[in-house]
Amino acid sequence: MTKAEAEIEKLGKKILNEIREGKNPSMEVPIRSLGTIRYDENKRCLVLEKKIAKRYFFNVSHIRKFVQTVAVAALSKELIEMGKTSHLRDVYYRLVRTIPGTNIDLVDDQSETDRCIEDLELMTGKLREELHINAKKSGSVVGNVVIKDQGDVIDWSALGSGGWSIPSNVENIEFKKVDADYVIYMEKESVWERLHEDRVWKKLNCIIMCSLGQTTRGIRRLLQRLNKEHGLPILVLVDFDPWGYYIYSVLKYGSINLAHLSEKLCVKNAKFLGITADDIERYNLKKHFIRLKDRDIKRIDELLNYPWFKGKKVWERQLNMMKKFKAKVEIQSLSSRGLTFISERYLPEKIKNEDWLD
Amino acid sequence: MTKAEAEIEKLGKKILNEIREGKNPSMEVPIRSLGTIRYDENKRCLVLEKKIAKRYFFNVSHIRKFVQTVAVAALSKELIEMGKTSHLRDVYYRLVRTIPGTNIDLVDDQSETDRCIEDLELMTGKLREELHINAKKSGSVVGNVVIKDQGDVIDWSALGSGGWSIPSNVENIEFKKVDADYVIYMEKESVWERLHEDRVWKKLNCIIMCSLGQTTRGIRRLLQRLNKEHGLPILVLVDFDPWGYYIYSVLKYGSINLAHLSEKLCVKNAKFLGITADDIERYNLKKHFIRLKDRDIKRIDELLNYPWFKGKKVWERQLNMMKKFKAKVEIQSLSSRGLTFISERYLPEKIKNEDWLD
Amino acid sequence: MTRRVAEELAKKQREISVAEFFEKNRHLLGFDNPTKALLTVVKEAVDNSLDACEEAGILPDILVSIKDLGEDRFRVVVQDNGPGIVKEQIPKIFGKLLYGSKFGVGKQSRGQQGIGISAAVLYAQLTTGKPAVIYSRTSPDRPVRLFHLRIDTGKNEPVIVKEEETDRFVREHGIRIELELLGKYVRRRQSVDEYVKETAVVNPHARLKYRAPDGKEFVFERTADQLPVRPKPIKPHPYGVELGVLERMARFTSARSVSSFLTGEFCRVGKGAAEEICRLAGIKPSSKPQELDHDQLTRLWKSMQKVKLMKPPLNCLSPIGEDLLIKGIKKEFGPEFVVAVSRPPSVYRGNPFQIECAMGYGGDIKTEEAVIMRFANKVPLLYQASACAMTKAIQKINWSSYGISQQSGMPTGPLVIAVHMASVWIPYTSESKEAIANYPEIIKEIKLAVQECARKVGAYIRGKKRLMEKAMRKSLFEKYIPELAEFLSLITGEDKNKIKSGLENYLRGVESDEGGSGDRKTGEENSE
Amino acid sequence: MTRRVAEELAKKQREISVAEFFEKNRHLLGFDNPTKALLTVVKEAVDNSLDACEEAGILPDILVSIKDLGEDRFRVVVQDNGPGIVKEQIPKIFGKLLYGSKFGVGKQSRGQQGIGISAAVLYAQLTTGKPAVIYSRTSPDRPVRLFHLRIDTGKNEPVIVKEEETDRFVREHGIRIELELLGKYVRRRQSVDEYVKETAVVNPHARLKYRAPDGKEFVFERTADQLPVRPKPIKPHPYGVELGVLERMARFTSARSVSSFLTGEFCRVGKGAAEEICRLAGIKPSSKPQELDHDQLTRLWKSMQKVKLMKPPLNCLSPIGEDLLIKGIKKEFGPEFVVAVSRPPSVYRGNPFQIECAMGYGGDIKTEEAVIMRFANKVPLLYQASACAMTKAIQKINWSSYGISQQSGMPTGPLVIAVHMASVWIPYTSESKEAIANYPEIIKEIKLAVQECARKVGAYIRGKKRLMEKAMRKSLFEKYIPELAEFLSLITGEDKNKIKSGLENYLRGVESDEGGSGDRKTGEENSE
Repeated sequence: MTKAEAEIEKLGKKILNEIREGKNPSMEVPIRSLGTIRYDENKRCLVLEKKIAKRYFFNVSHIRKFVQTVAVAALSKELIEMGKTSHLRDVYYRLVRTIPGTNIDLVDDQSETDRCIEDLELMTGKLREELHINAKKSGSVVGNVVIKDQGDVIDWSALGSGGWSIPSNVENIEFKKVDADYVIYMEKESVWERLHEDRVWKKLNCIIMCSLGQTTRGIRRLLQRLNKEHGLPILVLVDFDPWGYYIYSVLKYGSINLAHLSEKLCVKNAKFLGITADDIERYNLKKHFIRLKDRDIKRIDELLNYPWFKGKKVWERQLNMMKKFKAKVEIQSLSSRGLTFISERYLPEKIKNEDWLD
Repeated sequence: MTKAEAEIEKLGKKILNEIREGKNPSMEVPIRSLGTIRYDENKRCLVLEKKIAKRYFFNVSHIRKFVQTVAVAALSKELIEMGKTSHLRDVYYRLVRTIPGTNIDLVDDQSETDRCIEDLELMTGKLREELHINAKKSGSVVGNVVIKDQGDVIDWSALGSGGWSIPSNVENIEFKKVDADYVIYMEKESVWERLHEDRVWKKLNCIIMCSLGQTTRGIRRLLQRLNKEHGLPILVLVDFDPWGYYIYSVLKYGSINLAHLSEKLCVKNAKFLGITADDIERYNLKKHFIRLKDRDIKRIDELLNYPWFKGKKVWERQLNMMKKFKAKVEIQSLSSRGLTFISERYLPEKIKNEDWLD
Repeated sequence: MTRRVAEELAKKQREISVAEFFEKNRHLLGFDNPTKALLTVVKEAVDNSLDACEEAGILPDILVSIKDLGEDRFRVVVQDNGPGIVKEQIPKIFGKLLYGSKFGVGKQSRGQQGIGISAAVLYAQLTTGKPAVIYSRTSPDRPVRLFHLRIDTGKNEPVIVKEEETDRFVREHGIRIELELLGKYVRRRQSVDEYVKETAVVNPHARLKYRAPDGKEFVFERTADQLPVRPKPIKPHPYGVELGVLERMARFTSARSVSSFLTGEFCRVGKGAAEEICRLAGIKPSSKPQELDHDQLTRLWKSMQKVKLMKPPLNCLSPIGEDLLIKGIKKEFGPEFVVAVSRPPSVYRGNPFQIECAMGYGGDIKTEEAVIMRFANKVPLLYQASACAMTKAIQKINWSSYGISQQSGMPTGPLVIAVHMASVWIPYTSESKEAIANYPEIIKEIKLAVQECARKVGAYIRGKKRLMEKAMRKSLFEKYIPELAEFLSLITGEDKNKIKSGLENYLRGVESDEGGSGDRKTGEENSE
Repeated sequence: MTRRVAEELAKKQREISVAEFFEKNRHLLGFDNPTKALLTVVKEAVDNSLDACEEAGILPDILVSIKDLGEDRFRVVVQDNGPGIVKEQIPKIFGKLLYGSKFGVGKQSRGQQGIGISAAVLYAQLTTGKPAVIYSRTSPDRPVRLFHLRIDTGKNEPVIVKEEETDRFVREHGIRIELELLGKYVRRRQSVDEYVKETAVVNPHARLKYRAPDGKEFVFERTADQLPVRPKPIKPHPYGVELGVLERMARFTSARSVSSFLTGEFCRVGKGAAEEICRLAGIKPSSKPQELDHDQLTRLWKSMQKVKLMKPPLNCLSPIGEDLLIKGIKKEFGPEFVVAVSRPPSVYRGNPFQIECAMGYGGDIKTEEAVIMRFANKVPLLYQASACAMTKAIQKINWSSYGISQQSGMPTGPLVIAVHMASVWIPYTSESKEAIANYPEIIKEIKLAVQECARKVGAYIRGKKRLMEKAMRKSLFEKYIPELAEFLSLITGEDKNKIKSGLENYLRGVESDEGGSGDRKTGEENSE
């Protein structure tokens, strides 16, 4: 029996005992909220303070979550026993159904099961991956790297125009050869195809990796492993807008939802490569301003309050410029200077000059 | 000069001549609407009838689209000259900006440039790929296949848990070895990971391919090539809901937007593998019903009116059952019969019995 | 030149009879259109009958019959068991406008100014040319007097077309009036049907029999066997009198001194108060009131407003009473919950008045919007709801605080609201007596009465909601129990049914012990 | 027992004077509250003055002065240059309700029933006890008569407190009335200020001088030097007469035959028509009208409704006229566009009436909601807008079809709408003359008048909008030209600036030649 399985059984037996004793069945769930999450200056990432909320079965406003959590625990136990993994979405679908004889759906929305899985991670002290539950699969990678995965040896430099498709779980990958100076990680697959078409990874001896939008857990773990195990700096290439800066922020310092896993997911020496306000000045990108919406402006103010940005001149400058411009600039705007400008001028220059933010 | 480039220049010169002659500059755009698109019983796919609308520059309701179309043409010409490709999204970003000295944004939404690119395809008679514009990259594939792409030889059966990441443009892939009996194409990457974890492609000697939701153009072309060039049947595995059936419908018969490209994109002998109403009965999936929303029901009625479904008993039965159930069933619901039920029972049984819809 | 014009104009000047005036201005009296005219005629006759019966201490038994004669003509018959009218008075009461017994006598009654029934006669005559037919009998041992009456509108005087004794009228005493008029019969709200029904609600001591033009017959039996307390007439209260009225009273009084004038012709003025008023006004109490000049009267009037006096006596009012209101609502609407409030009497411009409210909720009431019934001195008000102080007061209330939602100001839901104003003098917005004028004192009292009822209905609704919630909670737990049992069994291997019965036991325990923790929010989990 | 009750009740019966009635029911005459009372007093006096001047063929020159005496007392003075009133008539005209020259004479005038000014006197007396002061001079060579008048409300008769000759009243002829009353002065809408201003708008032939209580003085000079056409009195039209009225007329006529009765006492009935009516009714034209029985009269009345007759003559109406309406709106509001429509006269219930509408748009008008001014026989109506046929008609119109948006039924934007109804008999909803009753015929005519104006205003707004759109279109083209030039240059290699100037040339050509194709939708591209 794995440790995770044992933890789940412990949880189940505690509840069972309460029922036998005629008590209202309960579970203790660590609270994740702005109040219990703080930035740890030493660790340089978000951490979760232990604070417990009791969740009861016989309580109208708890019952739904209570049953959902037990359901997720049962599912996880099954997965572990079978030696299989499953997806967040699978878990949702496994639980999505109408309780027989009622018009109550056990789960309405994936966000509910996602939340229960996080609760279970916290209650059992085990990683989601140890509970055999994976998140989304997304993203591609190329570079002078050879890995071994499930018995296959895969050369990331010989995968044609497509690259290696990053799985949702990268815990079991073995790096055979890592011949690269750093990783450029970007939020857009179209930029990745641009760089790949231009053979940037070859010219600059680096790895290029992309996701679709937000960074998946698999990618975060892959980046962290490349960084921790092979000392590769991670350079982040996103839009000059609050959402791009937020991607960088989560990658480096963690997020509220996963604050309890910061240590395992954060890439503590990720660098922000671009787009910066200075890029906009230097490369004359102002004509490609796209006006920000009110909610974007609000988002900037939230970022300005993040403890790792607050009081840091270099970041406040970026974000305040964004507010001043009231506009965003997308990575692709560099294409207006020429289609391969990003590959041939922008990246080489910036990297050579170590012109990034930290 | 490529043919596509010449076509674009021809378009530009026509407009230029009209300006020189003091005429209102115009272009002739084939109309794509329900009125001009019809199902061709012989070709077994949607085709576009030629009907022209004139688009004028000096016309308040045309001017915006007129300029956008010329802008897209200019960009395409640049790409062709440089020998580079670009993405739909890149094109959008290249054009997104505020006209200097005004508060008019040349483009507000990617749908505008996407539409202009289609217009340009129609006016020049050239494929988008020939205009050097690619769509989204998405999807993964594994199987007993070896390809050559950009000089790399890639073995789809030796790519670990990730698989090959499918690029947006697959025109230049060369198939070296195709040792598979058919392709199972699915809409969900989590199902793909399930099948891959269970080594289904090996056991059933097939290719498994997935996208994220709607099928990209790259995937459609890849499926068509595997089908046409190597005679592989394409088996489609989607949810029992109108959206899943729509994915199959587009793959096989084309869509309104791309009706002019049906010949190049449609997989004419794709089969519908599941989920079917009969699966639901047979595998007792009713308890996993998720109620349909009103817009889903409306969508079913639209599907029932598609000429290739209308009057076809086998399809009407499926869709009417869906209406009767007022519920959908997701592929993942099979997991409730056991995590590997899909790999070990469902797929082998169905394929052995050739239990699919056509 | 102008002189000649002035003389010519002078020749044209003439006195206008009040009958002539109202003939031209019939809408002022509620004869705006045929539908309303039919209702008004019935209403004036029934109001008079109820007043007369109560005045005579007789439990009213009234027949209303409307016959459709075709071509928009109707014959309206109203017959009561009242004291009847002596033959000398019949022509003037029915054939002269502004002739009556109730004007300014300081007593609550349905009719007020001696216009209503003669206006009905005038309208009938105007539209069909037919005279009014009146039967009257004052005692079983007296003959029945029959009159055919017309009104000479130029003079505002009755014309007796026919007068005779008859035996056709069979009741022991009472009045029967027959009028033929142009009208229109409808069944919806603001109809005669509605008027009769609402009248029955607030006059549970009356028996009403109603034959509608379509032949249907409705009988509203008595639910109360006692007559309402007879209202007493009162003298004017000094706070409500106006300077002009005071001057007139002083000029025509028979009192010899200001002091006796004040104590004799006003209520709530004792000797002490009278002297206090005189002192404040700098007038000798012994001066003759008839000789006071304008300045002295002005001072006297101001002092009258300043002196502290008791409120006017309130036995001039005859409210319906909470019990009878509840009975009335119950009988006609069958609600599941009903409540009524009689406010203590209050005063506006020296006129005592009293507000009552009854509210019925749920049961047979199935409306989506609340039904509002307005009554003034036990008479239903069917028109001009939006102009009425009662509607205004209801709209000003924040109904959501009673758990009742509001749409364009009006409360919604299965709700019947009856508001009654009893007063010596109802301040209608027009002589057609359709809406009560918006005096702040009146609106305030209405609000208080309605709010008190609403509070109780609200409490009832909340209680009902609580019960429903409790039941729902239990059923919710029951629905989730098999689920939890199944999942927990998967984790622990324990038998599913054992877990189930353990949970069911707990639920039963909680149910019988409401103090248990299970039924409430026990934890402090953050809600997202 | 009942007999005794009946006798007791009989003793209490009495006649009520109309003055007493209105004293209690003052709200019926527009004295609901102090603010409205002040306005009503001014209005009644000014209306009478205007009527008298026009009757005498004099261009009115009227002074209105209101002095604040403190403690809510006001002295109102209204002085005119009319023909004056002969001394014998003064007491009755000002001291008796329902006494006047205009009642039922079939002629358009502001006053109608001889109630207004005596009600004002009654109200003043009631609230301050002060008598009315009247000066009258009928000619420069006659002395000025001064009266101090009270009303004996119990009898509805004037009481002369003082009567003398004086020289204090300086004008050559006219009336001056002074009343002291409790009131309240406000500056907002529904104020005396507003009344005087609106009166000036529809009486451009009158000069009005107004001294407000705060000391400000406004003079509204004449913009027209001609008196409106004098309305002629008319006899009743057969279509408008009611059966009851016909019966009375037949009984009291001096005509010897039905035929001469019909031709002599009705308008638009010639000999032929009279005989046709008799034939239809089966009555000999030579029968004596006084001897017709009820059935015959009913037949006669029905026949009168059936025979085809000309509409009543319309010279009984005195509309303001489109020109003067336009002048009035221009002068008081300074709009950029103004239009007026006088509808042809129409008839409701046999009464001729005529609707006029004027509409001003933009310019100095800066309102967000349209300002609606309502007039009846040239008198502004300031209260009860929502009950009025004019408001109802305006709300029924679909304003969006004229390019004007609507909020809760009312048109919005910088708009002034004046609606005037001229009629021999204005059907007010109440005697306080605040709103016009909702007769379908009247609403229809109002709608037609307002719609005709709205159409023109709409056309103006559209024209203006078209100009703006044209300018916007041009500017739009100009903004896109450099863009197209740049992209086209990229494709073709042609010089950017050459393309630009080519496009600019085209735009200039289109501009000077509106017939060109560039400015319109030229293609048939599907809009998505």
